[in-house]
Amino acid sequence: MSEGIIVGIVIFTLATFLGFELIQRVPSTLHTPLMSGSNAISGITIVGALIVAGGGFGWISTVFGIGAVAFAMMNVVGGYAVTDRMLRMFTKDGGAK
Amino acid sequence: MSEGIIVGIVIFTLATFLGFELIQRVPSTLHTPLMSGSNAISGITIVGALIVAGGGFGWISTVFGIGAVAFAMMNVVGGYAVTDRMLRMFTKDGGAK
Amino acid sequence: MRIGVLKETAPRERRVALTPDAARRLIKAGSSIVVERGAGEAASFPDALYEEAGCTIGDATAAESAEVVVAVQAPDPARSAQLAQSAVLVALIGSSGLASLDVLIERRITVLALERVPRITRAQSMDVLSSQATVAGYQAVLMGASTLPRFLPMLTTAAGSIAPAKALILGAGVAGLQAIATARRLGAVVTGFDVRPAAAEQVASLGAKFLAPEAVGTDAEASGGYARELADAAQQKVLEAIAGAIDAMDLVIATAAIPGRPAPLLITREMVESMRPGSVIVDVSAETGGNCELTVPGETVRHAGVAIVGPLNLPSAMPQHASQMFGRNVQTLLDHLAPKGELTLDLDDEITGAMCLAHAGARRQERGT
Amino acid sequence: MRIGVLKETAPRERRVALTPDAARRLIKAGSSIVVERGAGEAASFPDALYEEAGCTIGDATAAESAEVVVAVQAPDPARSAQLAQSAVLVALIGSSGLASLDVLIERRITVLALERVPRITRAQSMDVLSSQATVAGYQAVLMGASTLPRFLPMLTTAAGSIAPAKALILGAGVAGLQAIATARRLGAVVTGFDVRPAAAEQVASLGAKFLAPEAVGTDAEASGGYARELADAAQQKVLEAIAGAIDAMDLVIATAAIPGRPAPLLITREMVESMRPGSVIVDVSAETGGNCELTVPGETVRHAGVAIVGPLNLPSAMPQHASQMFGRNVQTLLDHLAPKGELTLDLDDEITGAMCLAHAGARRQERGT
Amino acid sequence: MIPHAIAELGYLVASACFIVGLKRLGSPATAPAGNRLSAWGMLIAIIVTLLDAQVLSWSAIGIGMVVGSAIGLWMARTVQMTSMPQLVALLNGFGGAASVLVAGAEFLRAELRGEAIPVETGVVIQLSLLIGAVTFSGSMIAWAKLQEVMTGRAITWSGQKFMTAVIGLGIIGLGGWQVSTVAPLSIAFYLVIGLSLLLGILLVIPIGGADMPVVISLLNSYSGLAAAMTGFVINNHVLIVAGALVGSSGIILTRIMCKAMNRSLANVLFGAFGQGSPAAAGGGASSEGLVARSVSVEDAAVQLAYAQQVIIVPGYGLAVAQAQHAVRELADLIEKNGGTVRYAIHPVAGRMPGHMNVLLAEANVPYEKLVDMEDINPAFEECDVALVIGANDVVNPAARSDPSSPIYGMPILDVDKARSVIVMKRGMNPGFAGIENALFFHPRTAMLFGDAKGSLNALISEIKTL
Amino acid sequence: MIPHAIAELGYLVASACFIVGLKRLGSPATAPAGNRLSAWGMLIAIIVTLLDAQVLSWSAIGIGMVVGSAIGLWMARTVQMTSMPQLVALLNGFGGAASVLVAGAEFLRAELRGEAIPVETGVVIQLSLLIGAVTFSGSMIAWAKLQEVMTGRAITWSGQKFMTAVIGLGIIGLGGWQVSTVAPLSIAFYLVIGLSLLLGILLVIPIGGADMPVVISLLNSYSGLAAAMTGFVINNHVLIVAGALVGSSGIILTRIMCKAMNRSLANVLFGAFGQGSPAAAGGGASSEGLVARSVSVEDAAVQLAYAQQVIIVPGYGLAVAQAQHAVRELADLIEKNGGTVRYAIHPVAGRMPGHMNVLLAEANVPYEKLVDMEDINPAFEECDVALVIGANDVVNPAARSDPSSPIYGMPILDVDKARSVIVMKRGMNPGFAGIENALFFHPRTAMLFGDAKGSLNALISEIKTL
Ligand SMILES: NC(=O)c1ccc[n+]([C@@H]2O[C@H](COP(=O)([O-])OP(=O)(O)OC[C@H]3O[C@@H](n4cnc5c(N)ncnc54)[C@H](OP(=O)(O)O)[C@@H]3O)[C@@H](O)[C@H]2O)c1
Ligand SMILES: NC(=O)c1ccc[n+]([C@@H]2O[C@H](COP(=O)([O-])OP(=O)(O)OC[C@H]3O[C@@H](n4cnc5c(N)ncnc54)[C@H](OP(=O)(O)O)[C@@H]3O)[C@@H](O)[C@H]2O)c1
Ligand SMILES: NC(=O)c1ccc[n+]([C@@H]2O[C@H](COP(=O)([O-])OP(=O)(O)OC[C@H]3O[C@@H](n4cnc5c(N)ncnc54)[C@H](O)[C@@H]3O)[C@@H](O)[C@H]2O)c1
Ligand SMILES: NC(=O)c1ccc[n+]([C@@H]2O[C@H](COP(=O)([O-])OP(=O)(O)OC[C@H]3O[C@@H](n4cnc5c(N)ncnc54)[C@H](O)[C@@H]3O)[C@@H](O)[C@H]2O)c1
Repeated sequence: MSEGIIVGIVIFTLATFLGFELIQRVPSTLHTPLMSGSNAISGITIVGALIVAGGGFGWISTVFGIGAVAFAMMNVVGGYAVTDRMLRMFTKDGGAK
Repeated sequence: MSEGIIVGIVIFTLATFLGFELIQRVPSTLHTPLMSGSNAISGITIVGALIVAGGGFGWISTVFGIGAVAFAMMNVVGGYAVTDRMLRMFTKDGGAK
Repeated sequence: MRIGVLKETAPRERRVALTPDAARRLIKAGSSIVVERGAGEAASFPDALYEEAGCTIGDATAAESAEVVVAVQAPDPARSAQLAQSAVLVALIGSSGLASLDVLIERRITVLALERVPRITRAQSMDVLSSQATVAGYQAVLMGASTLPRFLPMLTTAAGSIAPAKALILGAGVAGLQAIATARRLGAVVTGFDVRPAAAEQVASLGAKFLAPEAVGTDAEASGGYARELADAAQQKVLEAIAGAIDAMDLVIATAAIPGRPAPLLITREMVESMRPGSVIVDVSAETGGNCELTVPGETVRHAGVAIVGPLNLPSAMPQHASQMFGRNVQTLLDHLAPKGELTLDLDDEITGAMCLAHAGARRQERGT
Repeated sequence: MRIGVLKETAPRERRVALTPDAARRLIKAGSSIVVERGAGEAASFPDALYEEAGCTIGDATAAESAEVVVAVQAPDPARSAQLAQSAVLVALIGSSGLASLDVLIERRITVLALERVPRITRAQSMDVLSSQATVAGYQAVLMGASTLPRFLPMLTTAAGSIAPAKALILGAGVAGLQAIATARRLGAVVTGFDVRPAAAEQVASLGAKFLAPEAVGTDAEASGGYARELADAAQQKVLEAIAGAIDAMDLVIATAAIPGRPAPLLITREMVESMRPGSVIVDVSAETGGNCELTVPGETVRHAGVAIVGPLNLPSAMPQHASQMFGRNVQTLLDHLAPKGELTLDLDDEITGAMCLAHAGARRQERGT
Repeated sequence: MIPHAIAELGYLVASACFIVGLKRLGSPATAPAGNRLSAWGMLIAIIVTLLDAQVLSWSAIGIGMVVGSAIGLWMARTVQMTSMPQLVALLNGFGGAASVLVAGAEFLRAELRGEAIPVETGVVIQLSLLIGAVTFSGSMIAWAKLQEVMTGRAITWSGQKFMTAVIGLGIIGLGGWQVSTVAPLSIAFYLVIGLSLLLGILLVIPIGGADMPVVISLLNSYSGLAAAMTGFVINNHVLIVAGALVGSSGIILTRIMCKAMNRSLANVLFGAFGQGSPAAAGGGASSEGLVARSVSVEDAAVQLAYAQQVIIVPGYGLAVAQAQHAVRELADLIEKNGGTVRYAIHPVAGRMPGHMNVLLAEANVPYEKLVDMEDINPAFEECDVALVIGANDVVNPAARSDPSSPIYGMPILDVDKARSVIVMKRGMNPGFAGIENALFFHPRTAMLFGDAKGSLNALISEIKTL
Repeated sequence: MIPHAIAELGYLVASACFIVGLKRLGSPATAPAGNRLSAWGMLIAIIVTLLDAQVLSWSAIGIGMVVGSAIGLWMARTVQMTSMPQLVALLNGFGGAASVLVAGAEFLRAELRGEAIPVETGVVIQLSLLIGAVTFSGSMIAWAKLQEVMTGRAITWSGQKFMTAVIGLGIIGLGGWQVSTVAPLSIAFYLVIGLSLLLGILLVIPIGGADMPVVISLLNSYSGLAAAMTGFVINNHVLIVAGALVGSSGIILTRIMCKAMNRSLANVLFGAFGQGSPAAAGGGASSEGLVARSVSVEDAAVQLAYAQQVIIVPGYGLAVAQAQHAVRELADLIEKNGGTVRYAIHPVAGRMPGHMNVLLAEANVPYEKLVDMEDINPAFEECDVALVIGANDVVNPAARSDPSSPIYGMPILDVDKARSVIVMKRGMNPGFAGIENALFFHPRTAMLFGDAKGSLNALISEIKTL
């Protein structure tokens, strides 16, 4: 098994534990924003997409790449934007607490 | 900068974040046990010590190694044992809560 | 409809059947009201207030000649004879009122007895028994507390510690519960007693202890939450239960009653003698004979250092609010009788029917059932 | 020491200077006690209880001839003449007692006036003014509440809602504070008033509102937390403050007093007339002239629908506990006078000195300072 | 081109941004900042990538990015608040799709070049295809259900479970095959994608509309895993970190959401099969008729903590539970959180005239907070939460509506007009009048069962932790 | 010899054990299990290492392990509970020493072979030498102070700060020199170690004995860092993970402990210089004469939460604060935690006879819990905490002891006999009698300043979180 994969697994494990700890108790008003916020983060695939699309490994890859970039970008941009919108309206009333 | 170091840094960062999250609020009765418990963990240097001591890279290393192993071992064994003792007595009364 | 408010003539009666406030509401609903001069004086409702409210102040005859005549207690036979033919009389008839009943029937007057308002949630706002019992329960405790040579609350002072007084409330009906609440307010340690099983929870709901008579059985509860008379065996159990507790009590408020029957006997002479000198018994049921063997209605007798107070017409001791509540009851009743300001007697109505003692010259039902 | 307990002769006086309980403690400390026959009757302490406690029951002379004679109120001159030569008399002397003072001096009797116990923390357990004022404050509210034709507490019922009664307590001393506490217990909305700045916090500490007279100034407070008489200007301010609030009140308890002076006038005729019919004023200070212009000591007068009660000797309305506290005060005082059971009069003692009106045939100090 | 080390560190910074950002998203005060921070992280990651990776065809990238951003932004802007959840589902699906495409591209590249695919790479490629595809199709269904493109109700048929199982096995089998035969197999490749898509659909279809939020949160966690797998495929740490973060935190969030809706994750996922769990029933209350909806203490607490106008309706039950002090404490707490609390006192609440007054006076509730029926009734429309504590007859709408009812004609408190109602009772027993109460089955009513005092204390400590 | 991959995974498992174990250590219920888990992790790590690393000289290892384990076990067994903190300090020091030795060995190996040391390796070696050495010497000092081998009081002298700074710079300089000149430099090496040891001493010496626990916790966090650095040196992930965990969680723990002792980390580390912070004063109260010791809400809360016998002494202040309901709530809470609560009512507490009765009755405190002075006074000896709320004169020992006092001879509540006393007041103002109260300066007395109601509510929510 290549060193790379192993390192990957170590990192993956740590990040997973971290993820479990990060979020403890969330008022239900925040459930949706939190969900879409972390969803936006999962748009990190954009990195992969860019590498593939930019790599120019033949047309299929490129086509796939462009698609991937587009999708990922929607996820990223849309995700952050909409989360921000939710939160802004939320801070109006709930912000009191 | 070697790949190894970079990976190390990544891992280090993640573990550090994790450490920050792991412990939230601790009743003061647990402060000492927790301290000595985590202290025992820091005895992980034993791994390094073993490698050095066992490596047979000339006598100095070995001497150092033996010392290292001894020290680390004290830290590990002593640490876990004493923590266990504290906790056992603690569970008697505090366990109620 | 034209309503006449009579000035009470009975001794000790300081209440009035309609307060200016209640009158105002009725007038808004389209009625006209004649108030006998000085009807509200004793309850500190001077005539002026009635006039403000839009009533006309008249003499006795003016009030008597109204279409609907309201009073707290039924007018005596003489007065009853003055009422207009086939008018409607709304008042507490009680046993004292029976004397006038024949006269009233003979004048074809419709007699609505306030004490007969059914005990249903809907009718509670017309239930003068409830409202007046509330006043009675509160007053009884005040009376007891000021007669008692002791403090009710616990007091830790430089001059020694005062233990809280122990109070026992017999009968946890409306009056009884109110007495419990008031006694607790004043800091007494309160125990409640009743034969109705439901009462236990109600007493506890006021934070007081409940003294359970062993195995009186559920048959003690009749319709509408009233109690019925007990079989001798049960009665014996009840007496034992009370005897077992009463000797430790400083203040006893007895409110036990059974509609249409003399009040049950709950406190015997022996019990009184078992109590500490200085203790006080207030027998709210004095009017119906009293729960205590030694009670003399209308007087305070002392026996073996124990004072036994037998108040009559307790609500009149607090005429202003007693009248206010009485008036509100009467007003809601009248609203019920005359939905759109015009009197429409429907004797099949659950409430009106139950209240009606006499109508169109005929006596409608046996009393006390 | 030999202690004699007199039976009170003053009208309306139902208290007794030593209760069986207090007597027991003294006897344990080595004293012997003679109790005049029936001394405790009125306070529901029958002679039997005293005998149980180890006292001997005797006739008047037996009690009078004791070494130390205790009474609630100073014996009248005739009785004073019966006391043994150079005995010690412990009682409330007050203004009424002054009549007997010369006789007592002439008999070289040491007179210790209970009302002169200094207002220091140490002496609080001997302070009958405090203990009796406590009773008075509590009784005053009960009296007011049962005179009032209204409820004190708020009540939401099927017969309409009853607003809580508004009570104003004038003078936030011991009696006043106790009155505030009791009125609040009964559910009234209470406002307290006093000229001593310190009173504001004390009233608030009972959860009541404080009505602050604007700028009376701190000079109103004298030593021992007593108040002193006010300059006219200040007095004017006080009256304005009260006038501004009193018209909304249902119950007023007036306890304002200034030691050795007639009670300050706080309620004028106009104020009374500004109040609603049915309201009640209880003037606890009636004995010293009353805080209300219309007060008639010992009577209940009605003016413009307002009842003004002028009770005398309120503590006697609750003789059992009043005596118990009084007795405890006297007992601690006697323990103080006779540390090891034997009387040792030390007139330089902060407490004894302050109390002593006459000793060895000589009057010791001017009264009322 | 920048030295790879720098790129790695850049990615590390990005990861840190995600971590901190995600944490901040967890509490109202810090959430907006948190979101912005993680957005920065994303930007850094993208820039680093563009500098690091040897980009040959900028055009391709350009097109993709412009199109993607444009559409994304447009959607985010135009969607109205009510349909936020759908949007999240949609975007989530896209994330999954992206993973599939990336993994796919890697696969195809290998195929194109006729390269062999090392076992471990093979495994992770299969995984990211599977998870990505499931996420995609699943999210699409979720979206469709919420958008009411298709029915929101649970769709089930016999043999559904079996079918799902078969497909699952099929995918595993194909995956295994591909991995073992190191050379790329297009059939396997396309079949895996196809079957995974199908699997996603099968997993979400049988779940009722009410549970969609939970499902979406779960799918969100999947999309994180997918990203992480992609990270393994292209051996990139930031993907692994970010992916794993989303994956695990997503699970936690899902659990929290389930708890808030007081149902177990299992019964969300198989709710449609294992019918009739309280909330499931609650979801379909209106359709299935008279079933009272019970609510968890946590949810009730959140509701009260954020409510502006609260009206407390005490009844005999409050007295029985002797909970007067607890209720006052709760009221104080709500007011500390900026809400206003009043008590609606019904004339006949309790068992004696003034029963409630006595109780509340004992707990020192200021008189001015006790409001009579006539005066409070109009206020119910504006009130966020009406908290009915052990009251029953006095809030029974039958008194208004049902002439046959024994209490018909008695004036009652118009609790049912409130925006939401929480009723505290021990069970479904009737009150004094002994009649059923329609209020308890009102869609806006939630029942908090248990002794009033206990429930109140639970609420209090719960609110304090919020 | 096992394949390295397996070893790596073994290490990963170990890391996981540490993570979960550490988390569990955080709450009483799970702590023992947590500790055992992390012990298992350690065992795994050791075994994996022995299997993985090509061990040539088992003997060396054997000796070290046997000796180390034996001593460690012996110490752990024999130490008595009171001197636990010392022991922890000692062990912690050993951990640091080990790091130094390992890093040292690596350095010496390179030197021996005349190999060059790559920059990054150089850096991490320097770091682990520095941190390890500081941990070691610092811990030793801490141990000495607690063991009273040397005075526990803060030792300071002018120019101390300066000296520390110089040494710090020296270390950095030498380190930099070593790193830059790639070839190993023994002088630099030994100097760095020596100076670092000195630095450790200098950092801990000026800190007072009372603050040692905090310092130890900080050093513990250092030893974690040292381990992590060692991990970099020998490029081993489990060391990095475990080390970093301990490092960061140690910091958090330190902060928590500071909070519990309500002082800032800064003022622990430089407390000795910046004298007179409340707790520092508290520490030396007795020596410095009349300084009241103030206590943090957190500490008071813990005290009350675990107390068996609590006596509450209400006074006028309770009335002024109108805190009667809060006090009752607190009492209920304590009883829920299994303690018993009684109220000691002094005859003249408050400003009117029966003042306290009125208040507590209002809050529905059952009468039987109110105990008269004569009856409660003997009980104070057995009571764990006497909670004095706004009382002053009635608990003033002067009444017993000081004939010159105006209240001499008045019977008082013997609060000063209690095992510990917490007094709630707004400030140091006298009471009605206007005299100072020696109770407040009693060694067992802690003052909780602030309005009684506020403090009580703070206590309540604090206890609830425990
Ligand atoms: N006010 C008066 O003067 C008076 C006098 C006599 C009769 N009434 C009648 O009493 C009724 C008063 O209405 P209401 O709404 O106040 O009370 P209610 O209608 O009697 O309902 C009380 C409810 O409280 C619940 N409950 C009982 N104990 C509880 C506990 N420990 N914790 C939580 N819930 C508890 C019961 O349901 P669960 O058992 O399911 O918990 C019950 O349904 C009216 O019908 C009125 O006519 C009034
Ligand atoms: N019981 C009676 O009948 C009566 C009558 C008259 C006088 N007295 C006298 O009153 C005294 C009673 O003794 P005590 O111990 O009850 O009271 P105290 O000696 O008067 O002391 C009360 C203490 O409470 C503190 N305090 C005030 N407000 C507070 C708040 N909001 N929160 C927290 N603390 C507050 C004050 O200190 P801070 O200002 O520093 O907070 C003050 O030192 C005795 O001397 C007694 O003789 C009693
Ligand atoms: N639903 C309504 O509208 C409504 C209105 C008012 C009262 N009520 C209910 O009616 C019931 C009785 O009310 P009430 O006060 O007018 O009754 P009441 O005045 O006729 O009797 C007072 C109490 O005496 C008790 N009693 C009778 N015999 C006794 C005995 N031998 N020993 C001890 N106690 C005895 C009765 O149980 C009753 O509780 C109460 O439960 C009350 O809650 C209902
Ligand atoms: N330390 C002790 O041992 C001790 C014991 C008992 C009482 N005290 C204190 O002594 C003080 C007075 O006690 P008291 O009740 O015997 O006093 P009091 O009976 O002589 O007077 C009653 C109250 O009337 C008030 N008053 C006088 N003139 C007034 C006016 N013009 N307007 C309004 N109010 C007026 C006084 O301020 C006093 O508060 C109180 O503060 C009490 O706390 C102290």
